[in-house]
Amino acid sequence: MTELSVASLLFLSATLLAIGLFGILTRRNFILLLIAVEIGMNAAILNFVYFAGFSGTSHGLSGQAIAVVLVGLAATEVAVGLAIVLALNRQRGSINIGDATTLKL
Amino acid sequence: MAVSFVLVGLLGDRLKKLEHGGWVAVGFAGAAMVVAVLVVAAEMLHPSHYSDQSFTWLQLPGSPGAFPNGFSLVIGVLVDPISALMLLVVTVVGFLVMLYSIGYMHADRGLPRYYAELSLFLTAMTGLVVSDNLLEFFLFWELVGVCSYFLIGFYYEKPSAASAAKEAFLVTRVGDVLFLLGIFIYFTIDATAGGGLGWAASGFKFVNGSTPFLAGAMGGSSTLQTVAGLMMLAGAAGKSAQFPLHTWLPDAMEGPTTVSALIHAATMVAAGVYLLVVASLFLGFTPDDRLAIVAVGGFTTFFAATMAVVHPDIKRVIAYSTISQLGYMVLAVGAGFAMVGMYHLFTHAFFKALLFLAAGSVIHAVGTQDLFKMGGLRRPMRVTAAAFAIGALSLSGIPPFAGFFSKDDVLSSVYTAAQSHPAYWPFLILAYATVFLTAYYIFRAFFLAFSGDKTRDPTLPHPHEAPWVMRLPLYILSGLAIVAGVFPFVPSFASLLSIGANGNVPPVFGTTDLILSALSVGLGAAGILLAQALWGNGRVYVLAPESALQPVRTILLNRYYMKAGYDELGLRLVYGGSRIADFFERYVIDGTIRGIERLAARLSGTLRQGQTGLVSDYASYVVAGVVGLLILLLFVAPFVLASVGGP
Amino acid sequence: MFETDFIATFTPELLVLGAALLIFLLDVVGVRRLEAFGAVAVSGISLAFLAVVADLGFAPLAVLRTIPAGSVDLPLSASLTAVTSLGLVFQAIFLVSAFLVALASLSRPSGERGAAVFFGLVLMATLGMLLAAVANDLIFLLLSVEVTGIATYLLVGYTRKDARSLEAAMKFYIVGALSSTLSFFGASLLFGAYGGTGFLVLARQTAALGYPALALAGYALLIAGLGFKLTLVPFHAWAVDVYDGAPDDVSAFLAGGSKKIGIFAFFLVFVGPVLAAPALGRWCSLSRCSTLQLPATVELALGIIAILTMTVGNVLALMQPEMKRLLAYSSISQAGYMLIGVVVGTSAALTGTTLQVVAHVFMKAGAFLVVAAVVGLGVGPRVDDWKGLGRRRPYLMLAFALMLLSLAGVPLTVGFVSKFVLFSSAVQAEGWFVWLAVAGLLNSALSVFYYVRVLKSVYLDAPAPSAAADARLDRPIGVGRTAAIAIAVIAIVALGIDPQPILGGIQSATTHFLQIGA
Amino acid sequence: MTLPVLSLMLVTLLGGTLLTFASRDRARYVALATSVAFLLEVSALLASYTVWPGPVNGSPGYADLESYSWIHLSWLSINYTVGVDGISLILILLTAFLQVATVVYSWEESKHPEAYHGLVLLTCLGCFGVFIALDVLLFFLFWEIVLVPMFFLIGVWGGPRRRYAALKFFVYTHVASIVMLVGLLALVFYSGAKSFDFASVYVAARGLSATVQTFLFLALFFGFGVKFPIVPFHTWLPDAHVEAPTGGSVLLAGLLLKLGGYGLIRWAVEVLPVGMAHLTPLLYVVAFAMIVWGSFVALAQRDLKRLVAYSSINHMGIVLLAIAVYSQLGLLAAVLLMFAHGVVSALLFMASGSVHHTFGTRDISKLGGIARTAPILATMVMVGSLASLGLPALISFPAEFTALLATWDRIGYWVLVPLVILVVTAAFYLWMMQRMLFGPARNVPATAHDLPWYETSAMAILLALIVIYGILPGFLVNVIVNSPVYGFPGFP
Repeated sequence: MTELSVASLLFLSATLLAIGLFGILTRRNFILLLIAVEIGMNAAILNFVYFAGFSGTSHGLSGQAIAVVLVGLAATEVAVGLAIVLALNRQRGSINIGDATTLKL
Repeated sequence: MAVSFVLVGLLGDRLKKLEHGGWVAVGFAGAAMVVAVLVVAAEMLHPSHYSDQSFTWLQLPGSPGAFPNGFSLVIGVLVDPISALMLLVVTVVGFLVMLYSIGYMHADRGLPRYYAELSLFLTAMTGLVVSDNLLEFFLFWELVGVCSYFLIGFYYEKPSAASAAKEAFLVTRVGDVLFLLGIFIYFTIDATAGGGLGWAASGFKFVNGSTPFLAGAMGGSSTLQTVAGLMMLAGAAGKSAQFPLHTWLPDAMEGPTTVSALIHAATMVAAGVYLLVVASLFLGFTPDDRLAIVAVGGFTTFFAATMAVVHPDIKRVIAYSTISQLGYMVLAVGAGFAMVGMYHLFTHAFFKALLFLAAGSVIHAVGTQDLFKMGGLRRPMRVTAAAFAIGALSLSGIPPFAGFFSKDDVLSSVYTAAQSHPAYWPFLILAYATVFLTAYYIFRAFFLAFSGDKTRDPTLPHPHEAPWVMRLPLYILSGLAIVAGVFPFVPSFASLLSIGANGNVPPVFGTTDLILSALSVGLGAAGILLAQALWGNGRVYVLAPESALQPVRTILLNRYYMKAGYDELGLRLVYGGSRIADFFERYVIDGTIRGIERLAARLSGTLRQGQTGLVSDYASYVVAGVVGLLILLLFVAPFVLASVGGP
Repeated sequence: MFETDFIATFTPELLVLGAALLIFLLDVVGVRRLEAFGAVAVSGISLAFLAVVADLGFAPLAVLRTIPAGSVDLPLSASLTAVTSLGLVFQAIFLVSAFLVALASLSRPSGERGAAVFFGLVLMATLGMLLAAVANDLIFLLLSVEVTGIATYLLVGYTRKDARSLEAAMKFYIVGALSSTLSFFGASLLFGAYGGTGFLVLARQTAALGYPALALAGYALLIAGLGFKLTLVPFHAWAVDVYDGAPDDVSAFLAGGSKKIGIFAFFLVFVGPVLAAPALGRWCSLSRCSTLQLPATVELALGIIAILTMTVGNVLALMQPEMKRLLAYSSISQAGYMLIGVVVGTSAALTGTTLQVVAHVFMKAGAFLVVAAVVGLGVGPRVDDWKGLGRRRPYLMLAFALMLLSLAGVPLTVGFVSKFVLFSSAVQAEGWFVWLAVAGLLNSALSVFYYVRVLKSVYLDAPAPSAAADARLDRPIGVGRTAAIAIAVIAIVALGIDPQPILGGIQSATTHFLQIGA
Repeated sequence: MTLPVLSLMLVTLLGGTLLTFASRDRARYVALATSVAFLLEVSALLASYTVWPGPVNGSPGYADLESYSWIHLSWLSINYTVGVDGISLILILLTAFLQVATVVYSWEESKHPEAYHGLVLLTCLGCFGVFIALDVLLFFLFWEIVLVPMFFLIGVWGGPRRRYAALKFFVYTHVASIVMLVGLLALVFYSGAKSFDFASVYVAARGLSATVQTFLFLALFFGFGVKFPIVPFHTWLPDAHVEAPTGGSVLLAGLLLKLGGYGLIRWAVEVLPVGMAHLTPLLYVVAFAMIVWGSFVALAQRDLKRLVAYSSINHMGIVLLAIAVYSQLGLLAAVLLMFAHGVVSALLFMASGSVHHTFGTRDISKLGGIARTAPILATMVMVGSLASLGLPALISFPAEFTALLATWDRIGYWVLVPLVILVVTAAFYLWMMQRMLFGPARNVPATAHDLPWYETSAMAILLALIVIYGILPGFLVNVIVNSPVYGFPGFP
């Protein structure tokens, strides 16, 4: 029962991560990209929560604690991302990452 | 020690090029001659091997492996009867030619160079003669070669002279290289002969006391020794212009006539024969070697004579004659009578130098070498004509001139040898045939040049007799060409020529089989008469165009196409090969390199296309990397590791 | 008691943090002078450096404050941080890179806006690096890396005006965020597999449990996440654009400094638990389990990445016409060399890699600082624009040439010594590691092409006529920058001639480091 | 209490080099002073061995040994170890002579003379270092140092295709040195040598298996071979020579090629005799290829410098052959020949340089009659060529003779290959002299003149060496033979 649950939950988080990655790869809109990053991050957070729950003995930091820290981190990251979006938008009037390809080769 | 002084003295005069330096050079050459005469006198009184090794050139300590006794190269001096004799030849002719040059070269530029090179030549030649070991011999051998190179190319602005010099160097180089191989082989023979202080350890010396170092190996018939002997022959063939390395000598006539007389008639070319003599005395030949030597000598004798028959150039006629006569000497050595070869060398040096100097006197007077332009020179140039005639008679082997005695000895020694070696017969016959040819061609030249009333080419300058510095050598050499033949009848001189202790049958001076002598004299006389008949009194014999002999004449004039063949070989094969190599070098090797370069550049360019500037692409690389890693770690690696079996 | 310990343990970190806070404070109170911020930053970094050196010097290198060597009996929940001597060495390295950048930045235009932000962010990034160097827990490590990451994202775009640097910041951010996602996901899988994230936990549990598939997947994701930082192929593509687009001094900091955090993270994650774990463990793929050596697999994967990284970096640099991008590619290839140490995993190899990191700080940061100086003189970004500078600015170009030669690994430079030690260690380890050395050496031969191309342009080619007349080329480049470049050059040559003083220290540090997990 | 003689000499060179770089107008004087000082030091060094160390059996022995710890880790022990034996002494002597000659020859160099002379000195410094280094790393370090100045000498002062040539030179030799380094490192680590010192590597390498020795030797052979340069990795050489300035060519042919030979003897042949034994056929093939190829391609060249460059390949082929036969005699010959070739090729390259700037071209087919227009120059070319084709009484002869004798001693009639090629060698030199020196004068520019004094003096130095050591090779042989390394029991 537990085995199955871990596997299925892992499958869920892996799917989340895949969605996040898919978003990062395909979206050109910076805001959507940020959301995709968040989704990916959440997959990791979710994992920590599961594993903390299923693991009998936990050494060191507990999964829940890590999850909380990561939520904070994700927020910070997004904040930074937004700052960059704003600057980009002010500078170019576009938040499409496809427009920012002057640096290449 | 006395002879060391000669060496030093001659080296010294290279430095002093006062004015033209000619007289200085003459002086030193004279001094050398005096010393040589003294040496000969000493040897005549006490024939002995005097050896002095004063200077070690390079030395290796012995080691357990290949050279248990070590290895050294030494510069030393060996005076013995043959070297004394040779020394006499070299210095006497050298001195006379130097003297002659004062007059002959009078108007030329670059005289200091001339005398310096000539002096260097004499130095090297005397050095060669008194070498006490094979390596030293080789060293001086090469040096005389390079002097010859310089002197042939003396008129270096003439392309033909520069080309002839190159040719001479190259062709003799072939022989030299093989000679060097021969030295190596003797080195091995020594190592295998073994025992005691080795030949190599004592510096390749010829003699140990008075027995040859390689005495133990002499008289053997191993393949190695045969090959070594053949290599000596090859070296000699290069230097002495024997078939098939003879082509350079006629072309060497591009040099001043004095040079031709000294180097390309009397001394340097004789060094090849001298090498064979020395080798036969100190290193030993196998029977197979002997046959090869006889074959080369005998064939060359005839072969060169045929070419002399038709040639229009006075110097080249004499040059072919030189080759032919050197063939006689080689023949004698091969027949096992090394000292007979020496004897012929001795007389030949005088009469051939005489012929050349006389020819030089003619050329000096009329400014051309073309026999067909000359004619009627007897009256204005009596001394020269007489000198030429003496030389020619001597060459033709007419008694009592010097050439008669020595040539007769050669023929009889070959005859003697042929008794026990039937394979020698054909070459004896060739040798006799050559006696006839020799007499014919040299008198053809004589009559063309001197007989008749006037020169055939009226544009030539009015001929005049040579100045005294040129005449004096002619007188002396004429005298020698007459009397040198009888020297061996002086007992003490004969003792010089009879060093036969080393496995050589003593020569048979003068004790001629009268029938053989008569045959040879008869053939010579017949040749002279034929020449007189065809060319005497200013006549010019013209071969009918439709004559069956015409193609023969063409072949002879073109020297059997051998030189052309060699040139073709050099040009097509060697140079062509080198062009191909060069092409390969530039396009294949370097092309490959450039190809790799271009490939790298293209790879770089292609890879850079991946740097699109679009961040999504970068992210996709990351994701692809992750997927790849997952596959590698989770799926591929287990199987790989399982198949490898783990560490 | 706790406080003194805490302060004693984290003196360098606190000093840097303090300096950063002071700068922000000064900014708030209205100080606008770049020199002031710079001075605070430089002195803060210097003090921190002194503290690190004092730590290294006073405490014999074998002594660890939090975890004694070889103590596997310690409670596994011990601590988030552990000060190892190798960590201190890396702290010193990070501080030196920050110091060089800060020192050089003193010569930036005095009235430049955002100076406080710049220095403050440099200090914050440095703080993250310092913390990473004392991490004893995977999550702590990743968080520290994240601190540096966030600071550097902002640093790249701090001018907020320049389109190129904003673009660079955007790319940096996106790939960075993706990577941190992957890292954390990987960490979560390890957590799931082993029930903890402390390095000692990982090591202990690995010994006990072997390598479940979950852990393997976790390691794969971590390679990607940390490989981003270290610019390993194929996680490298951002680096070129970012180094190119970022303000020049920031490029120097990224290439010379923040990137090095990656290598130490690799040490902690892959040399500690993975490579130092007992040789035989249970190996499980998704389908089956066997008892094969896992480290070999990870080693192999890392080895492939190392070779790929150096080769791709060098090949891409071959034809690169722009100076900064060329240096960026070269930086990628250097990361490949560094990874050799992780793969080989012996004390010798770690020593080599660490020295390579030291060398790279001076070479690459130095080179970017020279680029910043030259660009500041009005020279264009392309290699061709540098034609003939060798005669015009002989000393500056001599410094640059030394840096490039050092990058190429020419003797008497530290770049040679570091590669020599690194490749020696691979040869010494024998086995297939020798091929790493061969690949590395061939790559350094390849790299010579493009370094020499630059030297040729600088020294052999005639300058463009317009450049010849350009009086701007003769302007001074500023005291701070000169000093920073001079320090780099002196270090390159001095360590190239006699590396023994620091090599000895590094060796004992790495030896000790390897004993921790054992 | 002995003086650290070799280090002092190194310091002399280093100081001189730095001073030369620093002095603007007086650079050539500084360079000359340094070179002369170095030559005097070398002479003093040679003179100081009134009693030669003499053969020492068993382990390598060196004179003036100095050793200081350099990098010392638990697994890595590297020292600054220098010392000399006969082989290095000869090559050091060569270095000193060539240095003086090059500086004198380049007396009027007008393009950045301080840098030019400084780089010349630096090259010589590197070569000197290579010859005295007895530690793997130290050796490699000096080896690499040589590359840098030579790259600049070719690249800055060279001919029209100088950049290409400089790059090609650098890349080839650098790749080779990297393979060599791998080989050396593997040698140290696989043999388990206690330190990077030659002595310990030498002893430890005895324990290596034949297979390992063979592989190591192969790597080292390639590494040293490219400098040699072995066919087919030789194409950098003609390009580098042709494009290099005269001084560069002189050092390149005179010294740099010798590094390959020296390295091979010191670090491969001595250390890995078993590996060498397995690869002897390969060495022979390569040596013959070099001899034949160099000579044949030289025959096809029209550019004088290219011709001399290819003849260098031919001569270095004979050096390789002499090394390959692996005997005391062969070793002696190889070292002698390296010295001889160093001097002779230097003379020829100087002469080529003079031909070029006197007549404006080096194309042999366009030149003619130099013997008339510039007799001194013609003499130099002539003596150089004759020496190069192995005329007795000139320096190459004793060396070539011993080399060929050693070859005969080992491989018998194969010696015919180099012997026959001697004729081809003679052919291209004679052809060159015939076309260029003799015949009517052609294409003589109005400005043509005979050599200026400094070029004459530089060449005269070499000429003197060629003649003196040609007549008295005993001195050189004595230096080589009475050195410790010569007594190696490993050498049959």
